[in-house]
Amino acid sequence: MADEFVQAFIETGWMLGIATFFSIAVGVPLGVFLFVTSEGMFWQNRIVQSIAGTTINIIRSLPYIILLVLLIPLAKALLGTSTGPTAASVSLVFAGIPFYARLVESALREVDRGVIEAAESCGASPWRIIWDVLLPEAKSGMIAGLTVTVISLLGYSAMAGMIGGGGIGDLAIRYGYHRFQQEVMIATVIILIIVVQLIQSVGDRLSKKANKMNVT
Amino acid sequence: MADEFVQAFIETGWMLGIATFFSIAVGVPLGVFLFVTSEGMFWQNRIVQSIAGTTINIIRSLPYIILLVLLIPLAKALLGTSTGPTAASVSLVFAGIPFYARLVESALREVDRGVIEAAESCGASPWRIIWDVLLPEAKSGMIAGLTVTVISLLGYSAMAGMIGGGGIGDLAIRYGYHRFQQEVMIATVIILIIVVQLIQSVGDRLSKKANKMNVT
Amino acid sequence: DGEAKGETNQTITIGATAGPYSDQLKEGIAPILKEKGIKLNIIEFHDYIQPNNALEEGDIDANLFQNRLYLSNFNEHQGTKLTALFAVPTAPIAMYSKRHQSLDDLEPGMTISLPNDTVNLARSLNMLESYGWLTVDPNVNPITASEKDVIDNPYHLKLNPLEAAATPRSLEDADFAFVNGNYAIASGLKLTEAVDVEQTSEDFLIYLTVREGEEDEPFVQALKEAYESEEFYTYTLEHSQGYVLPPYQQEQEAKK
Amino acid sequence: MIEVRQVTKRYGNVLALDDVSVTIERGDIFGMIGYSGAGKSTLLRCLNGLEQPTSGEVIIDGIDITKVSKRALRQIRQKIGMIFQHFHLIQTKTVYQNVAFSMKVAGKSTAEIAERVPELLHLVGLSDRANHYPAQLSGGQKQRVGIARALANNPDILLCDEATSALDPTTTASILQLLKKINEELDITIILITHEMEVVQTICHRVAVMEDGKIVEEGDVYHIFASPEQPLTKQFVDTVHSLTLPPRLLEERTGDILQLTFRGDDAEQAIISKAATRFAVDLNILHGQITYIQDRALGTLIVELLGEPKERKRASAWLTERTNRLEVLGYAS
Amino acid sequence: MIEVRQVTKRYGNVLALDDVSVTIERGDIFGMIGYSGAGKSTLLRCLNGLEQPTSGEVIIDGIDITKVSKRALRQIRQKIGMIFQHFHLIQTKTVYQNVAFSMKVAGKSTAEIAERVPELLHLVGLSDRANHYPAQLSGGQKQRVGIARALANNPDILLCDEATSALDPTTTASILQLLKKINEELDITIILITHEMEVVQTICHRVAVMEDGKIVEEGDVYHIFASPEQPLTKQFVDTVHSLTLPPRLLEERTGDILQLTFRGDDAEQAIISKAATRFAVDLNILHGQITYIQDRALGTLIVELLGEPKERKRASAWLTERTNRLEVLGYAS
Ligand SMILES: Nc1ncnc2c1ncn2[C@@H]1O[C@H](COP(=O)(O)OP(=O)(O)OP(=O)(O)O)[C@@H](O)[C@H]1O
Ligand SMILES: Nc1ncnc2c1ncn2[C@@H]1O[C@H](COP(=O)(O)OP(=O)(O)OP(=O)(O)O)[C@@H](O)[C@H]1O
Ligand SMILES: [Mg+2]
Ligand SMILES: [Mg+2]
Repeated sequence: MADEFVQAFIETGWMLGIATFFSIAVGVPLGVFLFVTSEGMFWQNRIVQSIAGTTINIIRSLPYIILLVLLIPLAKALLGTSTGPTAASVSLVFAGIPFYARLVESALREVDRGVIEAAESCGASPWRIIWDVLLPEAKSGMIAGLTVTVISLLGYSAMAGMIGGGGIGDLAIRYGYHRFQQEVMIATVIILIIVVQLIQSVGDRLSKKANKMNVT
Repeated sequence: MADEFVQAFIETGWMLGIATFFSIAVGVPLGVFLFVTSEGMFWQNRIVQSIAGTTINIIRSLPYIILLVLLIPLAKALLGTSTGPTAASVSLVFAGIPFYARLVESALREVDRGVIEAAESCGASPWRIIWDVLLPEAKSGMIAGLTVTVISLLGYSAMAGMIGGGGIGDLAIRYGYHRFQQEVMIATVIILIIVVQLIQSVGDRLSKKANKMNVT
Repeated sequence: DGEAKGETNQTITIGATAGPYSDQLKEGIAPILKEKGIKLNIIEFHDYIQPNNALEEGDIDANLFQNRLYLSNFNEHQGTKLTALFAVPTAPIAMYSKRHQSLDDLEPGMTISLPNDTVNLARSLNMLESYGWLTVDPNVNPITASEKDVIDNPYHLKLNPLEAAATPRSLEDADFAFVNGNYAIASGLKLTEAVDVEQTSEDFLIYLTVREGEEDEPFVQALKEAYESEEFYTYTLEHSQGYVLPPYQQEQEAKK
Repeated sequence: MIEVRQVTKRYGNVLALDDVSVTIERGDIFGMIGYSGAGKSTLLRCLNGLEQPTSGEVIIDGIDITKVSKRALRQIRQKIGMIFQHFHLIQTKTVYQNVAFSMKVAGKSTAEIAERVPELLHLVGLSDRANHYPAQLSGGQKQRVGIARALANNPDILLCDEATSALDPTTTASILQLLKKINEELDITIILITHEMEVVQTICHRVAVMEDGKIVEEGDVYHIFASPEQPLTKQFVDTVHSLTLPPRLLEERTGDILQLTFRGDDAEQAIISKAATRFAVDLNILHGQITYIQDRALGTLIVELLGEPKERKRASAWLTERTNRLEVLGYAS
Repeated sequence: MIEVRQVTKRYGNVLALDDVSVTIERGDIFGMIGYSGAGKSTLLRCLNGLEQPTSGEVIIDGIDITKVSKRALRQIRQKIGMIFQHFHLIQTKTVYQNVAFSMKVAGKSTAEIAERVPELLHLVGLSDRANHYPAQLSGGQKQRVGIARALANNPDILLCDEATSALDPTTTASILQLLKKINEELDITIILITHEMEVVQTICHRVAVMEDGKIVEEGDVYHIFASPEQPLTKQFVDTVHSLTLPPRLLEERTGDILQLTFRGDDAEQAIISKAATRFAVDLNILHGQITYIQDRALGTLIVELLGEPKERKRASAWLTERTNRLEVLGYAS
């Protein structure tokens, strides 16, 4: 059983790692895009904005189980296999990106307009403003959002068992739920709690560090 | 079949309604609590804060399916039944509260310290500051967070079918997925998309209205 | 698809649902194959569709979770070409109750939990119909019948389809609950305490399934030999009490 | 009475307040001036407990507010109004609601609030903006909301952190007038940080000069303006009494250049004209300034003394006797 | 050259700018004064396109910036520095990085940045704060970072929205000196909103007075100070040349009270002493102020004229001829 825990742990780490990576790599640009095309911002564009928003909403509207199933062909096409943790991470990626993009968007909304204007008044290009003003200023909120995202993805990853994804959550479901083995359930839940505590406290620390409003 | 859609729609509405209600009713105070007991705030208390934070993390660390199962006894105790949409909403409530509490907490972190200080300098009591400063100032961010929460809960509610919760997502899974009725799948997905679009646009509008930084 | 199968037949990848069938593979079959130098790689699914898709796609070599009726229905709808090879020891579905001792306790308005997956829901409805408690539309495929297809419910029974693993958990709540054998055993219910046990027909036995055309592959033979072995029979007697035995094991039983 | 005793405040390795002690009497208008970064805001924030000193005591009416319970501190704060350097208005409340907020805090009834808020807004000239949000206001308008808010509860003590720095001169004058009035009529103690020496001159009774976290000079305003001791104080006073002659003038002049400083009643004497009649000299006023601080004149004149050397000398001596200070900036060439 | 042509800006039902036209020449230091809420910040923000006018044109060096492409506008903005009323520093960047940011925007190399930023920080007296974050700075320190940032790219035009309002008099003076210097040496056009008339007086060449979204008076600073036409302008000028005598003085006086205004070279004449020698009168200077605006003297004196009625009359007449303006505030009782 210890072996299985180790393996499950590795599988979870793998799935979360991939999903987190893409959530950041795609979710951040998408969130920025949603923000900078919104009303009053430099790339204001109602049509493009609502297309992006709607696409996100469409993906967001699919319950994770359905998303998992719908994306099997994609996983197959991309990876050559439709089962296993890597295949499961395809759907986690798709769940994570729009979720995180929305949180990035809200974090950006909290950036002081005056600071953006100050950058504009220097003649800064939109890219420069995004890179040097929006992202740093929203970083603290974005990290807090990432914490929420990763923990949610951890929860979703438990369902990856539907397509043989494995992982800690799956272990809990297979043994604790399907086999009524309370001890496994408890053990996995304890592991999950520790992992979540870890994610949360690392997230809190980084978020606080990124916030320069209350430095001393 | 139309009947079933109507019923599923009502079930979803019912589950989401209950879950949203409690997410706000408990999640907001909890988020506020997390914030005001954090470092530098008026009820700063490291121990109490970390107990609350850990409790939230524990609930957050349970994958929704496990939460659903674990809470069956509670549903039974509270409602006298462990199946059906109302019973399913018990776990949605438990999923929604800590999720939303975290988002409320991040929204509160964006409130300008200076404004809180100004209220403190008037001699305002913590309650007064919470009620008249923190909540209004963070309202816009909190609404954006609620939008994310409700859409996530909608996704979770699809799994409520596990304990006979019903709802649109369950319809999609049972008929569209298990019984290969593509039309049902498509129809439910379209309904879900519309519902999500609606939630998002109402959320966006309210959030924007609550933000008085860019009024004209 | 040769890769998954393993060119040297050293590894067999097999998909199974979490529970008795993956357990019997892991604990009963894998050790036997290991002696022959074959590694059995078990992937656990908790779903009834993905294992077939994975098999069709070549991600796995075989799967073990379904009966023949379900498979033919699946092949028909999904256009897959999968074939059922041989049955394995199968846990029968049964009706349990914490409140009632016999079928005679029937009263109008009682609630009954049933597994919500296609096959087991149909099986449960089938049993209810056999008690004369309700009537299912004769025009629907008996293998995909759902609670919506009940055309006559004279006792106004409340049918409550739940996720299969949730049915034993609903016993506190419902008057009767249909519980799949595997979940009954896992959750500590005894088949002998059931109000009624399904007279499992051959159609409802769980079959080892492979892709069409691979019936004679060496790995299939290896699996078949393992299942038919004496060792596995002993395992079955020890670990799978109350299971419905497949024909080859019934022979072994007869021999004893 | 406010007594600050040996207060020190440290931020990391920045010593914002360095052993500051100062006493402010009830009914005083107390000015605080000093370089940017000297610690003025920090000291002010210690006075209502927004900043907890690293060490030292802040005693208000006999109570050390660094030690009292939070509840007691809140009670005390309700009687201390504060105007912030950066306004700190509640963004999601209208002008009206922002002002009403501090009254609600003090437990005022809705009726009272409905009566007083329009009055306050009228006082600061924002009656027509009652329903605007802070984001819709100009800088000065925001500051005036802050002023109205601070005055709402008729505080005993008013802390002003550059309360008029965003206001035009006319509005500033009227706000100062208002402060002076409430100080006189209601005996409110006002502590006022400012960068404008005119503000100090116009309404302060006493003034403290801060530098590097320390109070380097403190005293009666007239005294500080008339005889600043510290170089920093001199600098600041000079900014209002700056009598730098354009170099061109000094070059072109043919007579002696004298700088005369008058204090108090000297200023009201006809010294210039008397000197002109008494001696055979002409006195040409090149530059000068006479101001009244707390109703007492304080003046500086730069005059050119024209005439025969002998007469000039006599006049000079005569003037030296009769003025507070006479400095020769240049002799006739 | 900057030309604002019939610019109107409307926020909802607030008319922030009402058909404003004004021309600012290259190399000018142009002051803008006016009540709080008059529209000064809005007008300034129109000059670099931060605010899009509801109607009208803003032409900078021949280009109407309300019409150009975003890219072109960015190019133009790199040559326009702006100091904000509320600083608007990037909270997550240090002082150094905030200043470096605007140089990076203009495509300056790292080496150039590493050389110039410390130079700029030294100029504004913040060398020791290079690695502090804005939240660690006092109000005036933040403002100085804003100033350094605006100057970083050697702009052609510098827009200052109350750039010195949070600064102490000494720092203000040194910043003004700095502005004057860069204006003279580099021919930078500076547009400057201020509430401090001394600032206008010290460095501006021209000044515009705004009221209710309109420019009500505009002209050469000396001219505006010497002969303000609009009541608002008079008010503002009076705040620096305010010669209100304490009532006590007026009551106690026995002679005529005259207010004399000198302009230009009058001020340099020995009028007071000449009058005293020429007529049998004594002239007692009660109040007065002489300032030099753009090296020309502008003075006001309130004198008490003592002597026989007849002599007083003659002296009065003589003085009237020789001064710019003579006003009798009170006759001998
Ligand atoms: N976003 C807005 N919505 C509504 N009104 C606004 C907005 N921004 C500015 N105003 C109004 O426009 C007018 C001009 O504002 P502006 O900021 O230009 O004034 P100002 O002359 O700079 O004043 P101050 O000296 O107080 O800074 C003010 O009456 C202000 O209330
Ligand atoms: N949170 C902080 N962390 C580090 N240093 C700080 C912090 N707050 C203030 N300081 C420093 O403390 C000193 C005093 O600041 P304070 O705000 O009291 O100055 P001030 O006299 O009000 O200046 P100003 O006139 O510019 O407003 C400054 O040098 C400032 O940089
Ligand atoms: Mg300060
Ligand atoms: Mg302004």
